Amino acid sequence: MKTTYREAVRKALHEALTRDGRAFLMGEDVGRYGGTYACSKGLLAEFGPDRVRDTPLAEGGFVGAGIGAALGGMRPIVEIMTVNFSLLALDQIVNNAATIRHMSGGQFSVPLVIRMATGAGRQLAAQHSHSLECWYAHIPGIRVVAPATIEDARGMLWTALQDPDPVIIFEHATLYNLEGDLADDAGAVAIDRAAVRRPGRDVTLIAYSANVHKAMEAAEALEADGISAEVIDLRSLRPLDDETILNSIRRTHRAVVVDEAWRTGSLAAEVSARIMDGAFYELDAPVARVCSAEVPIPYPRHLEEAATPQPGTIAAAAKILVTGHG
Amino acid sequence: MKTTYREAVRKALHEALTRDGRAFLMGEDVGRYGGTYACSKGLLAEFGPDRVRDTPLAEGGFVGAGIGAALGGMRPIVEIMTVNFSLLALDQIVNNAATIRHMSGGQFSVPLVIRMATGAGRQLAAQHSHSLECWYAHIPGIRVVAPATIEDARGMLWTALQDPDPVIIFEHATLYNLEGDLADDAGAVAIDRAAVRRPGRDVTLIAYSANVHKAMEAAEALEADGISAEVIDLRSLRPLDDETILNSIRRTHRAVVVDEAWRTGSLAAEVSARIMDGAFYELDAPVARVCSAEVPIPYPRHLEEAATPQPGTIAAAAKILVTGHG
Amino acid sequence: MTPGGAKPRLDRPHALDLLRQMLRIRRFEEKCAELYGAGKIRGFLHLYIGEEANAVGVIRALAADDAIVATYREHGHALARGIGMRPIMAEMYGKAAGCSRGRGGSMHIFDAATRFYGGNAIVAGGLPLAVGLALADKMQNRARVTACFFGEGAAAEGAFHESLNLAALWKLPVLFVCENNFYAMGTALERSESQTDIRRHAESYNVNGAVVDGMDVVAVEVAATRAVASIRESGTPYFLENRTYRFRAHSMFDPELYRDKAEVDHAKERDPIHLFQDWGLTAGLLHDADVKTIERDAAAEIEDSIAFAEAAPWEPVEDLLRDVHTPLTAQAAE
Amino acid sequence: MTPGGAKPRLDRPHALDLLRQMLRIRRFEEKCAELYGAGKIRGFLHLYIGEEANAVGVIRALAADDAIVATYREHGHALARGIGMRPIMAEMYGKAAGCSRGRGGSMHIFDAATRFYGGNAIVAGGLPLAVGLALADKMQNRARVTACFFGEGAAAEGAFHESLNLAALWKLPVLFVCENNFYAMGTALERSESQTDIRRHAESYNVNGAVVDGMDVVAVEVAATRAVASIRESGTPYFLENRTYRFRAHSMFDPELYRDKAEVDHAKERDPIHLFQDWGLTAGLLHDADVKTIERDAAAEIEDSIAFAEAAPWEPVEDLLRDVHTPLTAQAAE
Ligand SMILES: Cc1ncc(C[n+]2csc(CCOP(=O)(O)OP(=O)(O)O)c2C)c(N)n1
Ligand SMILES: Cc1ncc(C[n+]2csc(CCOP(=O)(O)OP(=O)(O)O)c2C)c(N)n1
Ligand SMILES: [Mg+2]
Ligand SMILES: [Mg+2]
Repeated sequence: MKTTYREAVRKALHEALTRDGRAFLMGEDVGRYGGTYACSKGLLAEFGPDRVRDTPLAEGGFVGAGIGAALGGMRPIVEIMTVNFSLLALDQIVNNAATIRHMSGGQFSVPLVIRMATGAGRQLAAQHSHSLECWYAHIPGIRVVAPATIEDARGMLWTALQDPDPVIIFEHATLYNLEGDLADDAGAVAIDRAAVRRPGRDVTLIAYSANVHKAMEAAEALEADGISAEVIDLRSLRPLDDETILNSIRRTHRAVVVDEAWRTGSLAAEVSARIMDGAFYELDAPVARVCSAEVPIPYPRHLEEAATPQPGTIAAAAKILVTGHG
Repeated sequence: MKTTYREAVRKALHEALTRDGRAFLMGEDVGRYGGTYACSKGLLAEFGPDRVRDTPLAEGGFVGAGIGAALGGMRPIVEIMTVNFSLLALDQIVNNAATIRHMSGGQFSVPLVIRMATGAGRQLAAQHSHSLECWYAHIPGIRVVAPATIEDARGMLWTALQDPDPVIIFEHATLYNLEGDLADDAGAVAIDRAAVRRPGRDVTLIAYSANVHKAMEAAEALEADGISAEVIDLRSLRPLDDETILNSIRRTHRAVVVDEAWRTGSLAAEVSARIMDGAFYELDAPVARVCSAEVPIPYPRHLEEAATPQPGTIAAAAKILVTGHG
Repeated sequence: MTPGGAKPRLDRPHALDLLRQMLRIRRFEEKCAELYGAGKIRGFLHLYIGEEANAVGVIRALAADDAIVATYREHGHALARGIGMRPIMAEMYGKAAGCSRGRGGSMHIFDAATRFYGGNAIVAGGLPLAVGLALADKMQNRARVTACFFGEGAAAEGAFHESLNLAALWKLPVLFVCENNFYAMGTALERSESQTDIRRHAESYNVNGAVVDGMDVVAVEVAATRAVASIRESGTPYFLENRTYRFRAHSMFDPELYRDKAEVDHAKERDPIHLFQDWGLTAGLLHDADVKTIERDAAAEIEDSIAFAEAAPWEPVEDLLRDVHTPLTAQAAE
Repeated sequence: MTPGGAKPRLDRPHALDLLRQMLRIRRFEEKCAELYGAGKIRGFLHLYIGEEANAVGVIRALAADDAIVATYREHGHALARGIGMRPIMAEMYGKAAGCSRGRGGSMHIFDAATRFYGGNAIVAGGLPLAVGLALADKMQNRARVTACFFGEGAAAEGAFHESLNLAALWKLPVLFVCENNFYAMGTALERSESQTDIRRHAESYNVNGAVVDGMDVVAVEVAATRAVASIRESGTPYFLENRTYRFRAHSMFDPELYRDKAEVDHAKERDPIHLFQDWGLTAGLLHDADVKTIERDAAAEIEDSIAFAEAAPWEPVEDLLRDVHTPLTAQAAE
């Protein structure tokens, strides 16, 4: 069946609301507006305003309320419109969602799912283009996933909803229009493992979310240059699937980590450090990182493109690793 | 002159308020209470309630007001009581303080200094023991420093205040009682370079803030085992001083990075990745990281100690690097 | 003493219970201060001494299946709620027998059995949780109330505003209890709020409320009972501002530079325990012997809890990573 | 039309200016919508069409050295403030000749010369900035006002609460202008605020305020003039709630599922430009020829700004890292 990433998200939400009476969706404009990215269009009509709940502009408040509702036996799916606004809810996520289980000595779990759009690429400038997945991946007590494909957009939510602890789902805003096939019986998928999206021999390109597609493009370009690139889609950002990453490095001996976050303190740094930890003696060259430039994302397209990872820059970094020159 | 870290901070604040009429201190309990850590004791009496300004509990509000006041020509020194509460102000820091210069095309600068206490070690449990310096070090547009010594506590503030852009100063809460000597004429210090606190040949221990002292202890213990450890105090967390780090690695060929943050996504990961970038072929062993365990910090002392870096664990990691075994 | 002047009809068991609850909180905390000095309790310790009437009066008005969200100053609430003094004391020690398995300490008392959701050390951080707990009740058609305690300092936080609005907008059964002790650490109310009449804020969200003498346990209980009845009937939130006073320092680190001893002494003249005890004795509802018994029982209970905490083992370091995530077994059992 | 019924005395230049300002904003934005369709403007584009009376009326009441803090829906404010249409249009294009050197785009118009502090795309994110700007003025004994514009949706954010309280507590010269267009994206006021009478909130901080017909430019100017006078006299903040309506979609991505065309059409009957123009014509203050001239001038100005933006060069990619930090030369010059 031909479909889109957006439609896959919508189907996943529909399934959640249908199968679990405790599940409800809440966030800014998820109801009447149909979701900023139209992911919840039609759900209000079907499930009513209690279960498809429009919230006021109060990110800290309604995320905290989601945590409380989870403590109270519900299975809230809280949509934060974008990662940019999630900063207003970060205290609730760090200090309540992620810690209540521990602080209570294991008495309470917080079965909460938070979804948010992330990333640059739509010329939305400095306040609306953040990629802060790395911050969330830093927090013990939560799980962080990033569906890059239509299957994962369709399948990760249900699995996340079964988790007794908080799960954060990052949807890159440029992916919603992604088109592709989805099996009619597509459903829940495992969320703890990375996936090899393309096998290769000479270098491993490690990415997540929208950048998986850029890495795939880069791999194709490299192929034309006679370089065989493996592409890993991290899928789970916390915990990271070291095994899949290290297995690949043991075969290719070289890695490029792609991350739309600013380079310093990116998740790419963590992946690089883990490869150092786990496969140092396997490496034929230092791990390369292709990240965003250290600048608030500028509005004009040519500058935004220059600031963020692109297939060309990924391929160039890989080529240098493999051939020693660009 | 014998003094304390706390007193050095107080002197620095006193100097700022004395020398720059545009400077003022604002934050929760900086005035009547004298500062949660007593760093501003006596300043209210000397400079009055306008310039030593107690704020309501409203971290986002008063940090944002600090940004506005900086735009309006003042030189605010905003104290956020601890990094734990800074999450409530993170939106203002990321989306305004760090970006206004860029978004305005260079028309406006934000000469703001934010000070905050950070870190674990006082049995304050899961919500009051964060070490989120790595998050701040991720943000383009701000400078981040961490004074580990009495000289730096005394001297970094004035330099930070001269910076036309936002500077964040992290003071580890366990340092305030640190005693030591301070030259009578001690004053401003450069804030952009790391410092070699102890020279060594076999391994480089890289740390910042309170953990510099733990690394120094570890170095002494290693000395007794015949291992010569160099200790680097990062001092500036953003930008990182690659040169000092890489120069050291080129001599010792081994590094242990110490960071009180949770391991995944710590600043230690960034330092490790940079060593990979810049000195891969110089390394005799993979860079080791000694960080906090991936658990919200527990209250009991023995568990808190087990969760955070200690001289013993640092020394052990270094020993394995140098000798191949513990 | 109460707004109307006269006490509502209290029977003897009721009066005894009010006194007993307040006294055992007081004596428990006095002992905690000692234990802090002795290094048995570490970290932050925020005493409730002087404010006991609030927890005792409000919590008596709650049903067993109502929920409580409290702050770092929550020993009184935990004891009044009926969490055992043994697990509370063990928690203060950081022992694995503590109610939060020792992981939380003084600021993070949790108890599933009594629906006690912490012990939150972020000022105003608990308010959104209370809103969510009430939302869960409403969505599941349960007639439960969630009582949320916080200080007047919390009223300046954005979370206060967002939570009051959500609770009012969605008509949720939350009892907001603002324990106004007139200081947030060293910051006096008038230096933190442009509007020192905090209930006016509640009104601005169309939330009903009342101001109560938080040194008068009976007045608190009467007001809270009314409030809870109003919530159960209307399903909408209610706001209590309890005017009270903290007799001790904010925490064990506070040199109290910001207020005069005279002011504190003046406030102590309205010690909630003395007020109630004197009234009870005068009214003939309580007798000197009762007070003695209560004191003796409290002392015994405290000694017992200390013995328990002292004897309890430390959690093994190997268990460090426990309770970050819910183990699979617990998941299956759910 | 105005609360009192009659218009205050306007002279002809004044009336001409009000109409001119509103019309050039309207025509500018209509053109921007076209340019968006043509791919010349990208990112988010939030039109102010229908709300022009607010920026025009309020900003006329400000002095040249007063400050403005606005939102992502700020083209009208920028134009009314006197920032040139050429640098604004170039900014919309993302050209280096833009007022923010093209880095910001539609949502981030900044201008030091007119003290225009953005263009803030985080809802309620500008309020604390306005408080701080006013604090700087107060501490430096400058009699300036900071006007802060935001939507009614922003009133639910914690930043609103914290900012109002700080401004009132510290007695700061802030003019808060809530442009209540009754929707925050697709969320109607009554689904976002338990208290739909937003001024009631301001009152709860002891901030004086007024409700204004935001479709009546003269009423807005009168109210703003009064508000600014009150601020300059008292040094304390003031709150205006301007009731208005957004005629277009929230942004170019909004399918407007949440409101009926009939509702929009009804609101359009009170188009601020028509209302004022009709009144002016009837009152004999304006003549048909004036309208024609204004329209012609606006069209010419817009064409000129487009030509300017089209001809302006892109910033070279090599300059990508500019303006993250203040260069040392600028520091020395300060
Ligand atoms: C968000 C946040 N900011 C600051 C603190 C530090 N702090 C702890 S208690 C306190 C005072 C709170 O006062 P109030 O709400 O009146 O409660 P009280 O302590 O008087 O019971 C402060 C500032 C904190 N814990 N959380
Ligand atoms: C903190 C935050 N949350 C959400 C958004 C997304 N968003 C942008 S505008 C808007 C609606 C704001 O409504 P209102 O304040 O009434 O202003 P209006 O757009 O009607 O002028 C929303 C939800 C945002 N920019 N910032
Ligand atoms: Mg208080
Ligand atoms: Mg609006």
